[in-house]
Amino acid sequence: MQPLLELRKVTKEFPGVRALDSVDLHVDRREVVGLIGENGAGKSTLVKILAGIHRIDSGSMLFDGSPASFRSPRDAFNHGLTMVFQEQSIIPTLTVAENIFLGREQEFLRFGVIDKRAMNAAAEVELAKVHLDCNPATKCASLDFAARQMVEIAKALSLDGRIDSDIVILLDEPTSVLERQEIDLLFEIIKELKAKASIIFISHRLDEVLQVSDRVYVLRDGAVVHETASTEATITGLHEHMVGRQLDHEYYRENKQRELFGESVLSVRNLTIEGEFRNLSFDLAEGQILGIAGVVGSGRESFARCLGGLLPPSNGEILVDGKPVRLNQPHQAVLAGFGFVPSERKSEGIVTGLSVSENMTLAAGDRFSRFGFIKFEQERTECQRWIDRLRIRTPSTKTPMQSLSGGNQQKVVLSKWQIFGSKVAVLDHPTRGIDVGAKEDVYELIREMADQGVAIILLGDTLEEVIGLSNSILVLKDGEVSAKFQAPVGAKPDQIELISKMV
Amino acid sequence: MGKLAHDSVLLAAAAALSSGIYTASFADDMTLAISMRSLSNPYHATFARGGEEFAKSVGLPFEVLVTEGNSEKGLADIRALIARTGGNVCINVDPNDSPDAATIVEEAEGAGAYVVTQWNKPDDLHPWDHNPNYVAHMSFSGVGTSKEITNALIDAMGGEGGIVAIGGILSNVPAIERKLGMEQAVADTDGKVQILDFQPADWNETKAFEIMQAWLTRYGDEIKGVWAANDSMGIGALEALRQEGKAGSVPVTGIDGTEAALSAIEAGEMAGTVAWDPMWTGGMGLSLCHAAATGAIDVAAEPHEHREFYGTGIVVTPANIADFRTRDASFDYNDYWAKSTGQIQYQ
Amino acid sequence: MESINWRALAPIGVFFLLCIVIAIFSPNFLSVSNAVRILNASAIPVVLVMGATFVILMGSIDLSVEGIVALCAVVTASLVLNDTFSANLGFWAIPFAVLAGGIIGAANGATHVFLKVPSFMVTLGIGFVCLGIATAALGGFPVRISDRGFRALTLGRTLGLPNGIWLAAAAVFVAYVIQERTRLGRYVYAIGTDEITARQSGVPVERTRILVFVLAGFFSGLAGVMAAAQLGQGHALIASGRLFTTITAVVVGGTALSGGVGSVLNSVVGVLIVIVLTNGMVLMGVPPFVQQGVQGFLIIVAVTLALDRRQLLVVK
Amino acid sequence: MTEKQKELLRNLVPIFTLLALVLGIAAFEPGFLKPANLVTVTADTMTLFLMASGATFVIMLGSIDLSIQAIASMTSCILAALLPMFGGTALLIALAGGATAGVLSGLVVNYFRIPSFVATLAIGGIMTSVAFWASNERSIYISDEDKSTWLNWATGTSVGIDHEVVVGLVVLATLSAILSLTRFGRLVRAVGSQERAVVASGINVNRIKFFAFVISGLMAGLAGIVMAARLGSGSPTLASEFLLPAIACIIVGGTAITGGVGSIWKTFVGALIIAVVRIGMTFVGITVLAQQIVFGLVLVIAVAMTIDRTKVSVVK
Repeated sequence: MQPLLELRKVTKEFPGVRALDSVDLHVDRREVVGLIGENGAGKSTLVKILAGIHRIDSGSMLFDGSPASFRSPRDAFNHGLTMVFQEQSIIPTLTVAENIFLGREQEFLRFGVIDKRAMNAAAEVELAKVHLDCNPATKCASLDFAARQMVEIAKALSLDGRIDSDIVILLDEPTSVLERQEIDLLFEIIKELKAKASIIFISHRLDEVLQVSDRVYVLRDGAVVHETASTEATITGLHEHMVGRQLDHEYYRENKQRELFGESVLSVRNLTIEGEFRNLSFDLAEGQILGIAGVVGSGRESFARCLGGLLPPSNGEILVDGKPVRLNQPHQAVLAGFGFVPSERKSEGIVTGLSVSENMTLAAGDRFSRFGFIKFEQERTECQRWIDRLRIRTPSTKTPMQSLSGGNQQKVVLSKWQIFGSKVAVLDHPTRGIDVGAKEDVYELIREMADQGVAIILLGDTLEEVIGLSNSILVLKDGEVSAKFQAPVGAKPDQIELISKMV
Repeated sequence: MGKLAHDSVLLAAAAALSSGIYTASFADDMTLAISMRSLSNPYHATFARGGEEFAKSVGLPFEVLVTEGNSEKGLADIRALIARTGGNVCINVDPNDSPDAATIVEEAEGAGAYVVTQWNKPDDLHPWDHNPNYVAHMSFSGVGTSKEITNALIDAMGGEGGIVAIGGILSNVPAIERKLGMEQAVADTDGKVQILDFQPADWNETKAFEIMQAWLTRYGDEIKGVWAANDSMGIGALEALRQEGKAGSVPVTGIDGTEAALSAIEAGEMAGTVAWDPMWTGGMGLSLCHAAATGAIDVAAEPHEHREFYGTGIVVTPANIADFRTRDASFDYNDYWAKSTGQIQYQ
Repeated sequence: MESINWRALAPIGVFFLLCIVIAIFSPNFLSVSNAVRILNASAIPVVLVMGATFVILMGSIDLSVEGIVALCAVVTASLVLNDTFSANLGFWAIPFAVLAGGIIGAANGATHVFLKVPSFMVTLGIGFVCLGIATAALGGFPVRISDRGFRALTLGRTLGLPNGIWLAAAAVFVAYVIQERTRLGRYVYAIGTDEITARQSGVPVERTRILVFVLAGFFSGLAGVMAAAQLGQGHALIASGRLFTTITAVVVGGTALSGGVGSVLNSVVGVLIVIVLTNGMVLMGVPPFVQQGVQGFLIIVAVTLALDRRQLLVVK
Repeated sequence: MTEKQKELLRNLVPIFTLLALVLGIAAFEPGFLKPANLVTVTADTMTLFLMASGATFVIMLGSIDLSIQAIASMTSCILAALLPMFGGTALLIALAGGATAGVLSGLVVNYFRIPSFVATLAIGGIMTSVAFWASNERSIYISDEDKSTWLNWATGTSVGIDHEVVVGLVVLATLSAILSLTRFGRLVRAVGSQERAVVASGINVNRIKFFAFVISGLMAGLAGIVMAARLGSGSPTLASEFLLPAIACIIVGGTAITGGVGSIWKTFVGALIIAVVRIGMTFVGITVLAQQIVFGLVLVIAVAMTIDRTKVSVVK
């Protein structure tokens, strides 16, 4: 049978880089194809070619048997290729229905005026496909992150039934912001969709890729290095194909986990933010890693932001080195010794207009300046040292931040607090949206920080990550601590235990 | 490089555009110029036309400079003109603000250019202290004429009642003088006429319109007359009255003698205005300047009343508007002081 | 049903508060005739903010307001019976003037989009050009309208209210329908909130941007017609001072200059606040030389109370 | 061509634009190139540059300062009023007045979280009232004696160079050093490009903004003093019509109005471009009726050439 979508010897070059090198790839009708690869492997270039943002230099693309070249995401959409982007593409100031049909209001126009009732009714149909129960007239700003992601998916699915040809749905990292339950729901939806559409599924989470895909492609350095049926693949095998080498040591570096800690650094007593979480109390010692588990809405994000000084507490006490500190402003938190790595890296983690070194010394600027004047040479040396140590891939310290990959950006953010010398690192999803190789570097760095005596609070991207990295785990449910687990090497709690306390 | 090519196209476009409106200058002729606030008001537009007429009569190149209300721009333009002509220039200036006159005179003296100033100058700056380059200063008695027009307003009101007064920009010299004249005239009525309120509308029609509206709310029928420091504001107030169907029943006066005000007087909606003679100030200012520069007169030998003098401001009312319309406004460029009404007095 | 967002009503609260304060000092303020006067004075600014709101919702700005209004007022005055030119189109002058506004708006939009120049500079430059043309076309003299019938456009009354108010109301209605019920309106919010995402979703960003400037041009053109009818003439300075009033009104109404947040209805309230403030200044007898200071102070208070700043992560 | 060279070339575009304009004018009128004339033109530009220099910091934050014109007028009044009484101390008082206005803007923006556009517009109104009060509502002359004793540093001439130019260059050097060599300057840039990330890094962003407004107020104050010295008087309307040209020259120089990208020397070049166009039109003899039109068009064309679009993803 003729594949629905086929790429033949597709090559794409950018100045100095061959982003895609003679890629062959096909997607059959009603098939789920997994696509994995490290950042920089060419996934995003491939996605952009499919979306019509980039043109191919050589090779060809066939859709439904005939040559195709999309001019824009819109054009791709009209041909039957729809996608859910990694970066959310929901406009918060518009309603759910308006977002779903953004750019395609034509069918609801009556004498040039939008028939809102018809549009909302049509939106209800799409929302039902993703099992999202919300009023289509609600502004998206009032939805939580996961619900927005569902709206995003509903938007992509709205193509179904609106054109004659078969459709391809491209899901680019759809799960990175979702919690377990929602991921399960999404997989259910994918199964339902398979009856009428083909799906390309891109994810960093190899287990998920194996779970939903029929076939998997592995990209490395712009080329397809491996293609396999999911039933014949293993996570470790795929992983090795992705990084191009054997995994020589354990993923979460449990062999480096500390079991003995230093002095107590942080004491939290009855910390409360009205409507978010209540009466949180715990102690944390130098070198200890405390994982926080909980579903979205459990209060763990607000808790992390509270320690970052971004959400003032309404009640309770925080002591650092036995002294009470106030956390009403981020700069107070920083002075008190907290280093906050936010989950929204692009908007809160890095300053895109600044260079790598300027980002690294952003918090510790006082150390690199005298009477307000920057000591450029000292700054450069110190930053270069960190770049080497953390294997940050950048041409120089002066490179603009936005030209680094996500993983390298995250390393810069972590080094910012290392350079500043924070006593407590608050890591809110530190590995969100970064690839496997970079993840390992981040884990390595977290272990190093612990070794140096930094106390760490970790909100993991996955439960597995939290369990693997932490010394102890606090489970939050509806704003309160529902359980505490110790997690020493060899006696880690299992996921089922944690989940039972989370929901 | 694409970017540069793109830029050069833009530049070429700019050049093509500017060449169309380039006015050639004559190499050795003396240049005559007028400098003033802007061309977008009738008073100054006529002032410039007066200058142009004179330039035509002597066949010399003529230029207009505008300050756009910005003293620094005005000065920079005058400097540029003096630099370009090498000082071979006569300028009839209405300075943006009085202190500017001192700097302008200084520039002219340095380069040997000749200057006549209008309206605004510091009280202690005198042409006779800067012979021969500072030829003369021409003005109108702000206080005196304002008093006259206020009296016309009071007459139209029947000699008593409350008036509201709209002023120009608070710190502006003519605005201050006109307000003073109005207050003196009101004081002379021994309380029969009261100033209900004074508000500055910055010479702006729309502002005057809005202020007048608020006054109608605040004072209603107490308002027996409206005094405005210029015609634009007077027209703005008149339109606010018209909105309420009161145009014509409440007398309004302005100052400047614009066509709009004159027509309103003819229509019985305004009680008066003061007509300056910008054709004369524009033309005669340059003529005097030109005479000094060519040696037709020796300014140093002229008496003070020929160096600082008032022109004639005609108070136009419904009674004399017909005569005013038919008057002979022509004048002889060589009869320099025919329309002078005496040496400028300082308070 | 969605619950009512009380915070969004704050500008109205500020407006009433202001009215009460002024009424305490000056009881005349609350008369029907003054209400009509305030509405009448608001008519032109309201028409102007209709266009400006769309531009600002998009995150751009339009500084050519004064230029377009002046030029369109001159066009209007020149096309009806007047003292300078021999045209006599009567009410047919209106479509020409509004069209002229639209064309200048198109020039704004096209320059902004195709040369990728920030709207701030494009509209500033084009504004100068418009004022220049208005001055040059007339050599500095006003064109005075002698067509009595035409002036009824703002001087006449319908159902007891001046026609200018009805015109402004019609403009608000049209703007509101555009904002809520047309693709253009929805795209404006999408672009103002997140242009890159909007583009990916297939929103024709360039076309929308140009159309919004054209729309703003139409409204400015209409305001020019109204200004000419109200003052009975057209000249280059007829709109001076309108620009900052317009933008202040939009912001006081609660529309964010960063784009995406706000509404044309908010801007109507913003205009009323600004006009009542000017009106109240005179009614309360505030000494002239401190008026600008008091006005500045009150605007800070009004915006502090009226702006829903929780929606704004950063304030620029 | 490497990225670095391209970057350098992009940075030099404003200078090329300036040179092209100067040569273009010289082609019509060679006298323009006389050194004495060039010095005069530069001196005439300095007050504009001084006004714009401080505001560059604010614009780099992504904010805007609309109070600079009112501040400059106010300090001219304070200076002229106090010079006879306090002598040189009046200079310091006037400068302090400018800085105070900046302090107020900073406080209002930070603590009431009002967009700078409205906040500074309002503060500007308050400063105008202060100017009226300080000047007793009229122009105040500065005596020649006071001028030569206390203001020679601003208006005198040494070895053929007008002191305005020297003042301008000192300010250029100082502010450039602050912007590119200090932590504060770097943070201004950071806040302009990604404020939320700077906040999350524990930087007291309010303090950065505060000082940017203070610098802006201070430089506007200095501009007012130099203006007063040049014109020999202080007046509440002394700096009228300076605001938009000042902001225009920041942007013409290539600083992004959205913040994050820019520098002081670019503003310097931008000011020269604006001045050269304005004075050049008089020099070349473009009729005054066309000047405004040409100015508007050249403004748009100049910005189309000078702005660096590579660093800004969305042009608003």
